[in-house]
Amino acid sequence: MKSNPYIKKFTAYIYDFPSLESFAKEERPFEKAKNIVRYLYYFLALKSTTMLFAGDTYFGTSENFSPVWSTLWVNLLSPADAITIIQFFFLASAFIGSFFYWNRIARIIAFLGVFELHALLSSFGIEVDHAWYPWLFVTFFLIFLPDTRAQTRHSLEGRKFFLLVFLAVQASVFFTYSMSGFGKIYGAINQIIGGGMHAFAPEALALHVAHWLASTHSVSLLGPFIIDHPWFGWPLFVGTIYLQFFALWILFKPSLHKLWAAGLVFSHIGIYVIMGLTYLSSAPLLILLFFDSPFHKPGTSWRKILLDLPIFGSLLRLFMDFRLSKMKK
Amino acid sequence: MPYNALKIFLLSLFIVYFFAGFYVSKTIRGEKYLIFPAFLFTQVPPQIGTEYTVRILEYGGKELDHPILFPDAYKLYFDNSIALPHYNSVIRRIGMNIWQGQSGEIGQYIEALERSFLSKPVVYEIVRVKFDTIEYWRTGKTIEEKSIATFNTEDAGL
Amino acid sequence: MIKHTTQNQKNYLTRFEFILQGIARLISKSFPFRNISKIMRENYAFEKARTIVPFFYYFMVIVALYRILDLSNIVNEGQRIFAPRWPIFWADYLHYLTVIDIVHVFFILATLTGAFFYRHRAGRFIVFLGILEYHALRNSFGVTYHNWDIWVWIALLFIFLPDAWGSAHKSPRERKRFLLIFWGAQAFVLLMYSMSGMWKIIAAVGQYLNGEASAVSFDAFSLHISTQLNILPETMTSMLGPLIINYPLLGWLPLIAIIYLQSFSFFIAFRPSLHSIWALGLILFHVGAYLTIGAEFFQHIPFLLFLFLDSPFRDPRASWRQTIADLPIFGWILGYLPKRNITNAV
Amino acid sequence: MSLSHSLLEKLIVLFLVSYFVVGVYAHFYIINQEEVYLLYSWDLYTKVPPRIQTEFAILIHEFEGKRLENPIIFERARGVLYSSLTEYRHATYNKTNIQNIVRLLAPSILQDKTREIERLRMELEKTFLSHPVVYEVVEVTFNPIERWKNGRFININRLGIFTSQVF
Repeated sequence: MKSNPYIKKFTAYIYDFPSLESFAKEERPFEKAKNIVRYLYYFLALKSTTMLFAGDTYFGTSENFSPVWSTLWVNLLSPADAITIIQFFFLASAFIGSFFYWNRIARIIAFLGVFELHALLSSFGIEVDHAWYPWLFVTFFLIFLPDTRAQTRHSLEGRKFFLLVFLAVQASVFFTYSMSGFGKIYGAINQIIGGGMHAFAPEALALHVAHWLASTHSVSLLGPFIIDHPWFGWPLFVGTIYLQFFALWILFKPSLHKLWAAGLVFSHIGIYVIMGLTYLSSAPLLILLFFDSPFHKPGTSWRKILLDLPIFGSLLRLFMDFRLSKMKK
Repeated sequence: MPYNALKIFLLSLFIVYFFAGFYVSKTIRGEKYLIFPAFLFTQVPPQIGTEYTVRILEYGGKELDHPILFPDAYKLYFDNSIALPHYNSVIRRIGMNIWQGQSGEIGQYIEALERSFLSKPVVYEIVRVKFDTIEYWRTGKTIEEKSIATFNTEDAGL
Repeated sequence: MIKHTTQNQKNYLTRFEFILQGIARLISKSFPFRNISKIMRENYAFEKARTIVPFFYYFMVIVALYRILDLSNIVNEGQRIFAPRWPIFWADYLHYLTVIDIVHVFFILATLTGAFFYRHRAGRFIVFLGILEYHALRNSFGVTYHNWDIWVWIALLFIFLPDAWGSAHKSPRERKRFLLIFWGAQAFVLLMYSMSGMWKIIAAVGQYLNGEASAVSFDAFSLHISTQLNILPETMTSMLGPLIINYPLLGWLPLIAIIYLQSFSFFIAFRPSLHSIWALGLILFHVGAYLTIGAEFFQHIPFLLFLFLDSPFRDPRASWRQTIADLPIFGWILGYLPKRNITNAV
Repeated sequence: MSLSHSLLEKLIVLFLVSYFVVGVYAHFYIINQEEVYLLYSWDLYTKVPPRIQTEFAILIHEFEGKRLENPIIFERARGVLYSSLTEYRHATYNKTNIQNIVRLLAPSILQDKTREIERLRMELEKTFLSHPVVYEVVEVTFNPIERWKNGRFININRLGIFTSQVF
């Protein structure tokens, strides 16, 4: 089936991500990726120590302890023993991951550490723990990294594998944001069809804040300000949806990796300041994985960055093509 | 594992997870263990909203002088096994079914709600509340409150 | 790939080497001192150090973000006493709650600028201001809180890093200054541990001489733990504390190992082959200190992880025999064993 | 302002040495007054606590009308002096904590300075959650390990019994 030129042009435009082959040829992307993988495990090791210090502030009361299927073995012991065992297993697995990150078995152990910890945190009450999901996906995808002995020089093939899995790890973080953005847009379309208030209306954020603060009896720093000045909240809410929905798009636009990650970190700060929700657990992943992304070519011009912006980039491109064609005439 | 096979495998993981998440987001709780669609704040609350809430008339056998609505009663009479947002969705589910006349299917939600009372017996009403979202946050006043059902934990033989 | 050191670098090295050996001789006469130039193999070390430092600034952003979770504690502490330190001199004119908000927001914004502009000295200076303000706030509630000291000093030290990231093949002088500052940061971290170890040795000698229970006596660790746990209510205890109190002998060797680990830390700055093992040892010390006397001291662990676990000065080809030979005291003792098996390994 | 190479080198060595020297100074000469901000000697847990320790303490004999047959010591007296653990943590970790009050109250009882006793008693009883509380200021000598294991003291020197007034 001869591929239709328009489809080719469109996919080329979206997926104009140079093939991993070209990245694998150079030395720097692979070294950078390897570095970041190492720092991910170092951060995991640090989290495992601070989790220990925080002690039982993370674990609910043991009365409503209903283990999920992955911690069923816990029924043989009391919840208190389970907490201690899993905390120490998580600590040991994180340090094994930090020291032997180039070995797949160590990475599997590190994943199991996070998996059991998340399972334990989800075993109190019927609440599933959200904080450790990002790390669960990241450590899962890290398992697929090829075994890279630290000192050996790797074949082109080995580097390609490494960068592909690294891209998947980055994708797992942006995937959750794109899902969240998609959910808001999908909800907005339903509400527009159904008539009445929807996510793109100016008062949307003010209504969300008022409803959330009232129903959860909580307060926030800028919540009242947003409710009193709904227009101020309009660009913030639409901007957050834009940032979240196009996250996966930006995965294939490395020039925007750092700015987009910083934008998402700001959105977390905004959510805390406006809604009073402290959801920071994916911020370290955004920072470690995207602030020094291996696929980012140093010295990309501002023009390239603007052209890569979703929607605005293509509008700018159309405008420039239009101006070009007018000048030619 | 050849390169392209790994590529397709990883891509398919994301696609499968997307559809699983999308499907799970339709359930009441909106998520399942290990499947988390991250659909948060997808429905913008309307200007004039109707909500369902619980009003406690009698608690631990004692008649309350002035009945307490759920948001205030949450801290006093409920153990925190269920987080606050999920109480709202459980109570909304009860209220909607009663309002639409299918009070048959609410058994499991009533049971979940009554299991979390700190002590029994409890007599409570399901109340349909109409309010202006912003006004309710500012002053707590509602436009109209209508009780649509009354329950006593003793009747259900719990 | 390791470039041989040219003539002009040779005399630079001997001068620097001379100063450092002077200090080492000052601190301890008897200790055989290693040759410094080995640790300064620029190319390989520079490439590595160049990738570690940016992550120090990325990590600062994470630290700044997580300070939001600690806000409620700081607000409570502020109600009782609020005596602002000199870095937040401007706090006298404002209510302490606004001061807390300003310091936290400024800290986050400062570290975010640092994450984007760490290549420029101005960016690094702003990060230093951010952490200094937060550190001052954290110390403005009567009791001094030294856990964040290390972040302030290292941020200050990194201001003097040359802006060497631009092109890869910077002049050897630039690269050496970069490595010098990086090594300074490592040495500073280890110096803090050595000071702590030194006081323990001095106190141990003093107590031993006048017959009291000292660090070398069998029940020393359980005395530490029981004194600490006695002033806490019965529900607040530690995981391993009761075990060591009931069986004091279990705590004997660990306490001596901790003192050894701490006091020789500074010498490890001159033995890059030991960096990762020593860092692991110090991290285990922090975890052990929490599990026994409940000391919550995690602010140093990021430095042990980032600066030492994969130290740029570690020679990747170093054999483990040579690493053991570097061990303070043990390596020294092994030195007197029949020379044959050690020399052929190096 | 790019520092010349050798100057930078000396600065680092100077920085390390001066931090060490000031640390030693901080240990010896600033032990009693306020610790110096940003400079520290890192002298944590240096001295091993002695096997025999003496301390001033409070024994609670009676509170909320209930008479206790074996009086409880201040650290274990939750429900009398503090209600929650966090409140306890704050009470003991800053200047106005109860152990400091007791350390001043006991000697003033020995030297019989009535005005000083009144002031300190008022400050102490302010922290009681309920009144009246019958408490006794004592000087206890104990082995920390034994005390932790079974709460026994080697000897209790009784300084005075007081009943808290409601202010």
